[in-house]
Amino acid sequence: MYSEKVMDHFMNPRNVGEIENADGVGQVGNMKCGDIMKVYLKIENNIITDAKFKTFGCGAAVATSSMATELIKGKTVEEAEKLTNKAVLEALDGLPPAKIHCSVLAEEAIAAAIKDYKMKQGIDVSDMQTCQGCCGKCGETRE
Amino acid sequence: MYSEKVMDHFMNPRNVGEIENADGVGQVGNMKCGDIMKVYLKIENNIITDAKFKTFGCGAAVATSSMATELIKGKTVEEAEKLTNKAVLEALDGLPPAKIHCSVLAEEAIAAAIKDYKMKQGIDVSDMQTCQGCCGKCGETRE
Amino acid sequence: MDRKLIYVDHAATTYIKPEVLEAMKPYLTELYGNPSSIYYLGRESKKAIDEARSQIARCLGAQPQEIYFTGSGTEADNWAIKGAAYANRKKGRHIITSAIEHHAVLEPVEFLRREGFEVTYLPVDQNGFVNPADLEKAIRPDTILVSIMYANNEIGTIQPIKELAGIAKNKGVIFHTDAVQAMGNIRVNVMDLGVDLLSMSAHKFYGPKGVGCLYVRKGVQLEGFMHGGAQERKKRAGTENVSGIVGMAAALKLAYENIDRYNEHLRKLSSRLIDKVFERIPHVRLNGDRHKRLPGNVNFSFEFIEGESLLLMLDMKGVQASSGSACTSGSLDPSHVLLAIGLPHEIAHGSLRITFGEKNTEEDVDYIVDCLEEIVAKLRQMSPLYEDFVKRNKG
Amino acid sequence: MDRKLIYVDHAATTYIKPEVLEAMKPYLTELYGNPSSIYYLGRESKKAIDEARSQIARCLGAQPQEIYFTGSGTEADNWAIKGAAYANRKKGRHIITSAIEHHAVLEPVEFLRREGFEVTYLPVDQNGFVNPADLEKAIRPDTILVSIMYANNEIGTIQPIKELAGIAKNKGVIFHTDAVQAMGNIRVNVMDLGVDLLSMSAHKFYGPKGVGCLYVRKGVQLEGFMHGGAQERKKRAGTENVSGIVGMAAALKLAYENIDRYNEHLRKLSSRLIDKVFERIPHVRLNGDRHKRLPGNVNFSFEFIEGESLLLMLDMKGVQASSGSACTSGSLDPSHVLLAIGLPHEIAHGSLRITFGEKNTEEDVDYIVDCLEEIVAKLRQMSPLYEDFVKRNKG
Ligand SMILES: Cc1ncc(COP(=O)(O)O)c(C=O)c1O
Ligand SMILES: Cc1ncc(COP(=O)(O)O)c(C=O)c1O
Repeated sequence: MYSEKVMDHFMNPRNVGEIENADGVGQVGNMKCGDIMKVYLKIENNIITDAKFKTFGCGAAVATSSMATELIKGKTVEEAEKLTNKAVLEALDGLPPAKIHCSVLAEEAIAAAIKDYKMKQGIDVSDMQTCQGCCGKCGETRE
Repeated sequence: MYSEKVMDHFMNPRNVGEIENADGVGQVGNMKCGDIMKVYLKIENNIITDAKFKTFGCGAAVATSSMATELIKGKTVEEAEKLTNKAVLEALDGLPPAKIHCSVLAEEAIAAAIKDYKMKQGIDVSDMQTCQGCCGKCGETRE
Repeated sequence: MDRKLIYVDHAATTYIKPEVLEAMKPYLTELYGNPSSIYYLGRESKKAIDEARSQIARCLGAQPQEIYFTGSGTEADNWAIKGAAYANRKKGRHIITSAIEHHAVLEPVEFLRREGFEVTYLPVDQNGFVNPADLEKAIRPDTILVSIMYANNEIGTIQPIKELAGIAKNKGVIFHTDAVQAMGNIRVNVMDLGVDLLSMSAHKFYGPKGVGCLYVRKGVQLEGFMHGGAQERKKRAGTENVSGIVGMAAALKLAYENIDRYNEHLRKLSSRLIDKVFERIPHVRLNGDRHKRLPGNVNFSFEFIEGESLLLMLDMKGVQASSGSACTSGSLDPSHVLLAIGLPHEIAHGSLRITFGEKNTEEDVDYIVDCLEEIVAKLRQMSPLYEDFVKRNKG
Repeated sequence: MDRKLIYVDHAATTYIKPEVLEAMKPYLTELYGNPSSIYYLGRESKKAIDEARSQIARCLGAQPQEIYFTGSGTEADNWAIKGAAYANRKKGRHIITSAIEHHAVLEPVEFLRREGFEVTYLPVDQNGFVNPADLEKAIRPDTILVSIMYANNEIGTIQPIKELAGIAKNKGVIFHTDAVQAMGNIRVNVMDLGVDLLSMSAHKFYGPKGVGCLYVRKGVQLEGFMHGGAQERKKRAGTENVSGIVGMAAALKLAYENIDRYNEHLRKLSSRLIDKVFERIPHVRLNGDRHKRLPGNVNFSFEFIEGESLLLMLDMKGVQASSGSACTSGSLDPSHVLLAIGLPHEIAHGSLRITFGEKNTEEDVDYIVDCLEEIVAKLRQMSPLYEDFVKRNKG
């Protein structure tokens, strides 16, 4: 069902945990969907120096959380904003069709954390969207 | 499917053949039914001294022809007239439900041959019925 | 593979018992005749399915002519429901079922609803029981069919089928029960129960996959479902799966012979698991009734964690178990059964179904408990819901 | 049993080839997981059916997503016909089929007729061929489905499916073909044929009984038939018969690999039988086309004798063959196929179908001819029809 990469990131997830006094925190998903992802970012000089997550969700949700936080560490905020679910998917050697929405979730959790960071910095975020609906739904239309 | 008795009478049918100058000949069944039975009787002093048959039909049709002719040999005409399909069935240790009609056929072929004999003797046969329809049909209602 | 394997998903499927496979073998090899053929090889196959039919009838307390072979439990359910509905639609178009049926019942019912039938779904209480009074009230003059499962596949709840069937009978309504999960665990007797139609599936009681059976009480009107050749007294077409049918009969016979011992074995394992889990893991609930449930069924909800993750981690430790959530089917919804017994979404998502079988041992139970303790802790450490919970309780 | 057995009824069913059974074995024993389960044992089963699906798709020239597993050829036919009719009934309610279809097609069509659909039965010529011009003429604006079998099970006639499917395609009508008899004898390629739906049944090509397959061209609208769980991409519910599916794929692969050699073998036997019978037995006719027929199919009518008697006597000599008449099914009617090609009743009743297989030899043929010569003579001696014929010819 899952690739070896997914299973590795699921069984040995990188970056699990919280960051005390994080510069940005984002949470997406809801209980009806069955997936909730929370991302904590430490950002210094516009560089993401640390990223951690907590996830309630299936194997794919955990693995994408792990991979997505790995991918943005050391990146600039702008680079992290450009992270797409496609990049996460590729880094994980793919996901089963029914699980694509999980990679969207990771993308959105990071976007939400960056939005939170920018708000704290007093940057205008009115043009940034964050997902509120059920993640599977956007996953289906996006992919 | 068939009892041993049936198979014996089918594989080694008794009384196959014709009787030259028979005293009574009867044929029942038709091609639509898939069974035709013809019975020849030799009758002396009201006793059936010989009976032969020819049958086009399934294993049960052949076996009932064989058994029925066996059962009437040596009997009086009146006794032979009383031969029922039930007696033939019992003598054969039964038949599958779909084949019951074959035993009716034998009963009717003998009745037809006796009717023929009586007619030749100038006896009134107006109260004797012979089957003209499809044999399965009467078989179903009789049994 | 040399990995440790502890199979505790017997409600999903069972292996074929060696004796059962042995009984099937001649019909997978030299006795391959088509039962409709009149020659020797055909008659041997015919004899085999006739004997299987009598065997199953004896187990169920039925007549052989009331036993019809199908290609699965799902087919038996489809046939029972659509067949009864179509054959009786002149009398009415109202069907009653329960909220916690298997999809093999719910989907045919939903198909009929789309075709213009009306459906009442009886609710269940927090342990999954249908209330007979609800059935009594739901039956209308135009009700033609009631279908209520014998035992639930997720939470193991055993319904009062005799009482429910009696209510339907009193009102002259056909009663079907999906006994797919009950069979092999409960000594089902159709005369005693008073049901009109009953479905089973061989692979749930150590028989082969791809063969089932529908009991049809004499006199019950049923439209055909599988139309075609004259097999099964013209009621169910298709060349018979001879080896499968023989296997099903052999498996059912074994099951009935050993049912008391088997029940005791399963009950011991289930109790041990329930007791140890409650002792060692906090924030867990048992779904379904503590007692009136299938002896080998245990269904837990672990708060704050999600079912698939739990299953995957159990799998990595060799434990083959199932979740109440339909995660694998691509659906995002949690089990309709858990929602029907009133679980909130976050708890319904974290369920685990363990169903024991013949070969499981107390050591298996202890190993599973060890695994669960470790995995549940690990997943909770990862869970934002648990984080919130801890923070709330601190604050 | 120590009796001599010559099996020449491969159109009724075949034995399972040893290589096929070998491929099935793991899934009858240790790899028993339910393919819907996400753990190791479930994934192994899932992998097995996915591989089987790809294998069958490769053989047929189809995409794996176009292959759906069923519980029999009959189920594939029922699904194709009822599924296409229900999904497209808004467009119209007219269905076209042929007079010589198998009951697995005729009966679902008859069911639909009772449900308010209209049916046109295309006639066939004296060799059993549908005339494409008849199809062309029969298609109406409200025609939604054409179902014409690839090869006939009684007389082996092979229809011009590509041409017939092309006609349906031109008019935008779904085309189904029952390829149950063709499969394994003909290298079927769905792309080349241009059919939308195609049925097969494993036990006709040395696979197991109780498993079939429906090819559904991408985009074809089909209502579900087996409603329930989410198996087969939610299109066909029921726990998969894993060992059966694996066996079907293995059998089909073997069949495709050996098809030319197999055809040659069968053709040689058939020709030998036909030639010798015509040489040695008078008043016999070959039903169906001499050339455009299944390579292993021979269907004779012996005048003046009845089929079941012939079969029984052949059986006593160990020859396992079949009759065109539906004698065993309890029906008194002779085969609808033989009547459709214009045989009078008395000739239709006397038919014999011999269908050769892999293991048959020229010695088998010679033995059969010897038996036939003896038995036909014996039965004619017993036949009142033959008596009449002889007397007529004398007179
Ligand atoms: C209660 C219940 N009904 C019906 C079925 C369907 O049985 P099958 O998948 O064998 O068709 C199952 C199992 O899958 C079940 O648990
Ligand atoms: C042409 C044809 N179609 C359909 C079927 C039905 O297949 P099954 O009996 O395997 O369901 C058969 C054989 O019985 C057949 O010969």
